[in-house]
Amino acid sequence: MTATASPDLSVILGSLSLHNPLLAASGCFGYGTEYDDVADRDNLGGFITKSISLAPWKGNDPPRLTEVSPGLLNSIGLANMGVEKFANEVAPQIVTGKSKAIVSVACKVMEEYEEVVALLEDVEGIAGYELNISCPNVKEGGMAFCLNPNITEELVARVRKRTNRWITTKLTPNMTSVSQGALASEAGGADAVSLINTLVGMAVDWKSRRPKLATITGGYSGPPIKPVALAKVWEVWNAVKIPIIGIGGITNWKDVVEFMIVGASAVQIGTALYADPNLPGQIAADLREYMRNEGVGSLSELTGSLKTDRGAMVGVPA
Amino acid sequence: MTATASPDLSVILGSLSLHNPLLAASGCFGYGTEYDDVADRDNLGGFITKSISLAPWKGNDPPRLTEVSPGLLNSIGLANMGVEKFANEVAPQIVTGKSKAIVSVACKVMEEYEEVVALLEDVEGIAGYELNISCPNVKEGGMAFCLNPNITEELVARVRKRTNRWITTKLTPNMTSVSQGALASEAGGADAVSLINTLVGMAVDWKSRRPKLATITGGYSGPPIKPVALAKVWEVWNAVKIPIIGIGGITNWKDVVEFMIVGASAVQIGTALYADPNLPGQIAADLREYMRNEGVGSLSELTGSLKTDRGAMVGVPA
Amino acid sequence: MKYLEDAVVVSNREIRPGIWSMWLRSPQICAATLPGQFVHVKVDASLTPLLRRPLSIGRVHGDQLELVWRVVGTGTDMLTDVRPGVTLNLLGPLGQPFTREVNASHRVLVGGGLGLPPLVYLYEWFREHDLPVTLHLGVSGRADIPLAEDDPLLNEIEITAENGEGFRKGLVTEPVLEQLQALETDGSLGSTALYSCGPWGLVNALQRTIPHSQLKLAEVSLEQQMGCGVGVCQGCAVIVEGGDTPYQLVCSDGPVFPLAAVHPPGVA
Amino acid sequence: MKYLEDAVVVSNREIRPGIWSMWLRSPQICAATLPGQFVHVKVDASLTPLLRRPLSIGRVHGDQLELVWRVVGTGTDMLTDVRPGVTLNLLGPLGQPFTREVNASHRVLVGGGLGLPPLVYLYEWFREHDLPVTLHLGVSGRADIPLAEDDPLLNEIEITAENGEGFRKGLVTEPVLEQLQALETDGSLGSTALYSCGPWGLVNALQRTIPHSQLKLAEVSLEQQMGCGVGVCQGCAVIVEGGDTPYQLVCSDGPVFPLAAVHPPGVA
Ligand SMILES: Cc1cc2nc3c(=O)[nH]c(=O)nc-3n(C[C@H](O)[C@H](O)[C@H](O)COP(=O)(O)OP(=O)(O)OC[C@H]3O[C@@H](n4cnc5c(N)ncnc54)[C@H](O)[C@@H]3O)c2cc1C
Ligand SMILES: Cc1cc2nc3c(=O)[nH]c(=O)nc-3n(C[C@H](O)[C@H](O)[C@H](O)COP(=O)(O)OP(=O)(O)OC[C@H]3O[C@@H](n4cnc5c(N)ncnc54)[C@H](O)[C@@H]3O)c2cc1C
Ligand SMILES: Cc1cc2nc3c(=O)[nH]c(=O)nc-3n(C[C@H](O)[C@H](O)[C@H](O)COP(=O)(O)O)c2cc1C
Ligand SMILES: Cc1cc2nc3c(=O)[nH]c(=O)nc-3n(C[C@H](O)[C@H](O)[C@H](O)COP(=O)(O)O)c2cc1C
Ligand code: FES
Ligand code: FES
Repeated sequence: MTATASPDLSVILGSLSLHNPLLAASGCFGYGTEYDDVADRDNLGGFITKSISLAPWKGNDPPRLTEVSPGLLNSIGLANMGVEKFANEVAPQIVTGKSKAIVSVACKVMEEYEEVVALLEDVEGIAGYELNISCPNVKEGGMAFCLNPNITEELVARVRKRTNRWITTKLTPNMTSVSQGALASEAGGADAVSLINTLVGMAVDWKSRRPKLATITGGYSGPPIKPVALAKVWEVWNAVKIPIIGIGGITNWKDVVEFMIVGASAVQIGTALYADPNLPGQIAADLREYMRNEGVGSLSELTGSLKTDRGAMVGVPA
Repeated sequence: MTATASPDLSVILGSLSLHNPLLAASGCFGYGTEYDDVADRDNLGGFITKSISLAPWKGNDPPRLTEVSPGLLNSIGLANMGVEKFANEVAPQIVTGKSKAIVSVACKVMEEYEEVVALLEDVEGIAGYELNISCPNVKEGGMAFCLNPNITEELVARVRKRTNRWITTKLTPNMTSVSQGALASEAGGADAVSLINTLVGMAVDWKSRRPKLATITGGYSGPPIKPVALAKVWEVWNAVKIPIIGIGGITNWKDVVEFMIVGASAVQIGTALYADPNLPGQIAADLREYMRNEGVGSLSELTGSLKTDRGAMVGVPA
Repeated sequence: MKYLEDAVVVSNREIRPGIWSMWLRSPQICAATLPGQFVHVKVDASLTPLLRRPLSIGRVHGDQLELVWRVVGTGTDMLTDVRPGVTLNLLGPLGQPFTREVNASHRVLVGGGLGLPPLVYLYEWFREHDLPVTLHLGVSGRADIPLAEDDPLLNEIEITAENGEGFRKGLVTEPVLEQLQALETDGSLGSTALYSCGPWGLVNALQRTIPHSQLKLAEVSLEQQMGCGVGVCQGCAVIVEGGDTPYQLVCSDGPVFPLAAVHPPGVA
Repeated sequence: MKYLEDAVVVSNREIRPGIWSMWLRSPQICAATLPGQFVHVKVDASLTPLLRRPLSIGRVHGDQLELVWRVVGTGTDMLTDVRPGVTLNLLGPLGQPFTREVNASHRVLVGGGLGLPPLVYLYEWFREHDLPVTLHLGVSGRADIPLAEDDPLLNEIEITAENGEGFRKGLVTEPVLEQLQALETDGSLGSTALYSCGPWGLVNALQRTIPHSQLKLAEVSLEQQMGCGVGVCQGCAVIVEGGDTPYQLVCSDGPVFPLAAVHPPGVA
């Protein structure tokens, strides 16, 4: 399954370089080791851990998942082991290998973000942090941080003071202007922005008249959200200068190329990993073939390469 | 194809009563007569015309449509014949029959909404107006009216002064809080709110690196947006007292029942009509069978009947 | 009058690699249609594909009509799995037909690749009415001809292939221009009607090279992504000069337009 | 050790109306698995269904394993179309197996409907190890028995059917309680292990009626909607007493849990 090493798939996101543009999305790759038996972590340029909070979080009541073909609704509620256990027991195992370990951090108040990052600074080898300020499934904190650009900027700035490591902010599509969130992140000193987190969605059982998730609404992910995600990445590409990590419904190499064309420098793969934990290896191989076939010298030339000149836009031939 | 008349499917939305809860969505049923050859308009409780502006609008450059399986992206840009031609040539033909004709109005400035409505007041038989303040595909006006609740309220209030007819406002999901838009509509004097209009989305051709729509982004509709629409209807149900018309991805009777359970008093069917203009007749028949099978006496008892008591929420049996 | 008709599939076969021909029994649509119109096909009862797919009505024989298509994506691929005996739901006949110029001295039909089917219908219509007609087809090679190897039409029409392969070698515009020149020489150009359908390259070449203004009529049939197929969604706009707006709808104003008036999308 | 294995389908047949049995050759998973574990099945290469579907590992014979399922939705329906010879991608073995109590004096297995397959595997495991075991199955009628009519097990296990239909008539809890009473009488209740899998109704009835505290062990295998199947997504939580949080994960902490500790979802 391991792809041949040429052409080179590496990309650079400011101070972070990745051997390929494929990252596992937070919440879809656990703490980093769970898939080790069945998938080579090194097929990933990097991975974002499940979001880590200060204290352990138990998450929301079940049921927490429901399929809405061909997408997924979840209401996990950031269930996680907390930073202490993560830093001591898990982190040392995930900072080995070619694949960069990026820790997602999610908290209820600003100070906790600083504290969690401060604690993680002691773990060698962590490549950076993704500040999850966009989870729709928790009552306190979560998405609220992202909806207010002033808070976003302050939070990023405060974390920036605690670390020299690479920081990206994970943004929500559930707001009027995601580019405000991106601009605020940039102003606060983020090295990159990650988008999109899940869309707020809902499913109901017509017969029992009950919601399919205990929290009633949840986060919508998977292939159906790709068109929304592409539009958000394009919007943010036109607003900020820092690199963008595209997320939402990616299932194959074409999706990756599309996200890069509209402005992403790298991408994250989420829900699709549950179906195939080996997908990144497959996509990396396919991307190499694409580069050979299309004569693409470096993936970075794709980023933001959308052709928008109307003159030559021919839809369908007659 | 015409369903038997019992059980009764009628619903009441304030001053508007419909013989069934199925409306054709604006932009998906033309001006009302185009499908007459192949589908009985009376199978609909009512229909919303293509949005009408003061002057005729030419719409956006082609290509204007692209399928993103199993959804649709459009960038029509409210191409329409303008109110004068509509009022003189079309309106008289559509105000006959059981199916209520509701005229969608979309303009670039507030005064034009008032003017269009004033002109339509002269056409007898129009059952009401849907104020489209949520189109993502026009540069001026469109969605901008909806994004600012103060403007929404003022606009509705101004139109309210011009007519005693039933008014609904069509809201966008592309904002942080759709319930603000709904509350503003209610405060302005709307009789109902319609949601959702399309989500902003985008599609790209990986090979040519061109957007698939000339306007780059467009409006996303069809089955993939249903989970988002259900969540928005539920949110608004918890915010306002006026009736809600649920829209987004409806393709069968179960979808209709689900929208009603989360708070809708009626629904609109959009994109699915292109595949099957006879769908409303089929759904009406299926709803009757559902009512018989489940012992539902009146569809209105479905509205907002979601059971949210955790105690009895059993996900899957072991 | 348009119909929503459950047409029974009579036959479905691959006539060239990736090119299929299907005959369907569709009495209402067959009775109502004219050359240049199309049907909007519900490929499958499921949500994939979500939209119908527009296909030109090819030959019409009695209560049966022919659809000929190239497999280019999901919808056209799924159609290859359809077996005789099942029904496909057709919406049609849709669109404005070609102007059937009965008073012309000659009719020149120019098809490129999969642009052929509606012209075959038009060709047979003129033949049935004993009106002089020439049908030119341009392809890159034999594998692109949307007619089966055993189709009698294959020897009746003028085929030009870029690769030769036993046909006249070159571009289809060449024999067309030759014919128009001959018609000019014998003074009948002004009473000649030209009908075309094919890729933009061909349409554009015809626009540039033929003596439009001297012809009695020059029409082209266009394609565009479609939603409704009946003028409801405004989705199938193309840029055509001479209307109230820069745009016209392929499904209801077209698909047939004056050749000189059409613009490729995005080149307004 | 978990594997992602392309297992070759050996057979696939409908053993009762809507209930199917499939045997697959899956050497790695067969070598690694124990009773109570499950596989996460990639039903189709397409995006429908998006997620894998969890199915208990039923019997394991050599390098072949059996899956038995009831058609309840898209995924289980698509599995009925799979023909011998093709491969299905399995992720497994997953989850914590039943505690295989070798030191008990007796083992009472209680399955309800489609809860049977993992217990059949456990039953055969105990039989192979010559350990005394009784397998009770509760169904509403013959049509619900997840064993084929020609399956030798059918005459070996204790079946209770609500409709009778030639079996003991009633609820499966009745013979189970009788057996436990008999075991109590002969003084071996404290060395008896109970294993169960079935609908919440059955689980709850067992929780209410059996003398938990006097048994050596009482376990239940649970179901829950699953994403990853390996503890990554936190999606398959159920409410189980005795952990750090009110929740445990069916895929990795379970599916086997102490019978007394589990709560139906939503009834915390
Ligand atoms: C009036 C008319 C007549 C046509 N007649 C024929 C014919 O006789 N034979 C034939 O082979 N093809 C014909 N086409 C083109 C045919 O409709 C497309 O090839 C087909 O819709 C592609 O569908 P797909 O699902 O296979 O491709 P996909 O790529 O999966 O289609 C994606 C989307 O693009 C649209 N689309 C893609 N290509 C075209 C196109 N060229 N024109 C319009 N929509 C397109 C589809 O409808 C769909 O919405 C005609 C088109 C029109 C408008
Ligand atoms: C550990 C485990 C072992 C199982 N073993 C068996 C078995 O041996 N035989 C058998 O018939 N069934 C078994 N099930 C249940 C089986 O997984 C579901 O019936 C199946 O996933 C339904 O899929 P569907 O696409 O047909 O239904 P759909 O209704 O289309 O499924 C929709 C969604 O709900 C989920 N889902 C629905 N019902 C269940 C359920 N009961 N448990 C978990 N997820 C569910 C599906 O995974 C999917 O995400 C098991 C479940 C678990 C968790
Ligand atoms: C079950 C589940 C759990 C998730 N948990 C997190 C999380 O802890 N932190 C986070 O930032 N995003 C989380 N996400 C969001 C994903 O990282 C990603 O943004 C989203 O799923 C869209 O990508 P996809 O369509 O590829 O899945 C989660 C998504 C899913 C489906
Ligand atoms: C091609 C197209 C054109 C539309 N035009 C309008 C319009 O003119 N006015 C309006 O309010 N909504 C318009 N809509 C939005 C629909 O009315 C509806 O809100 C949306 O499509 C979601 O419903 P659906 O998923 O059932 O299609 C249009 C939608 C489509 C697909
Ligand atoms: S396809 Fe809808 S207007 Fe032409
Ligand atoms: S299914 Fe993902 S944690 Fe259990």
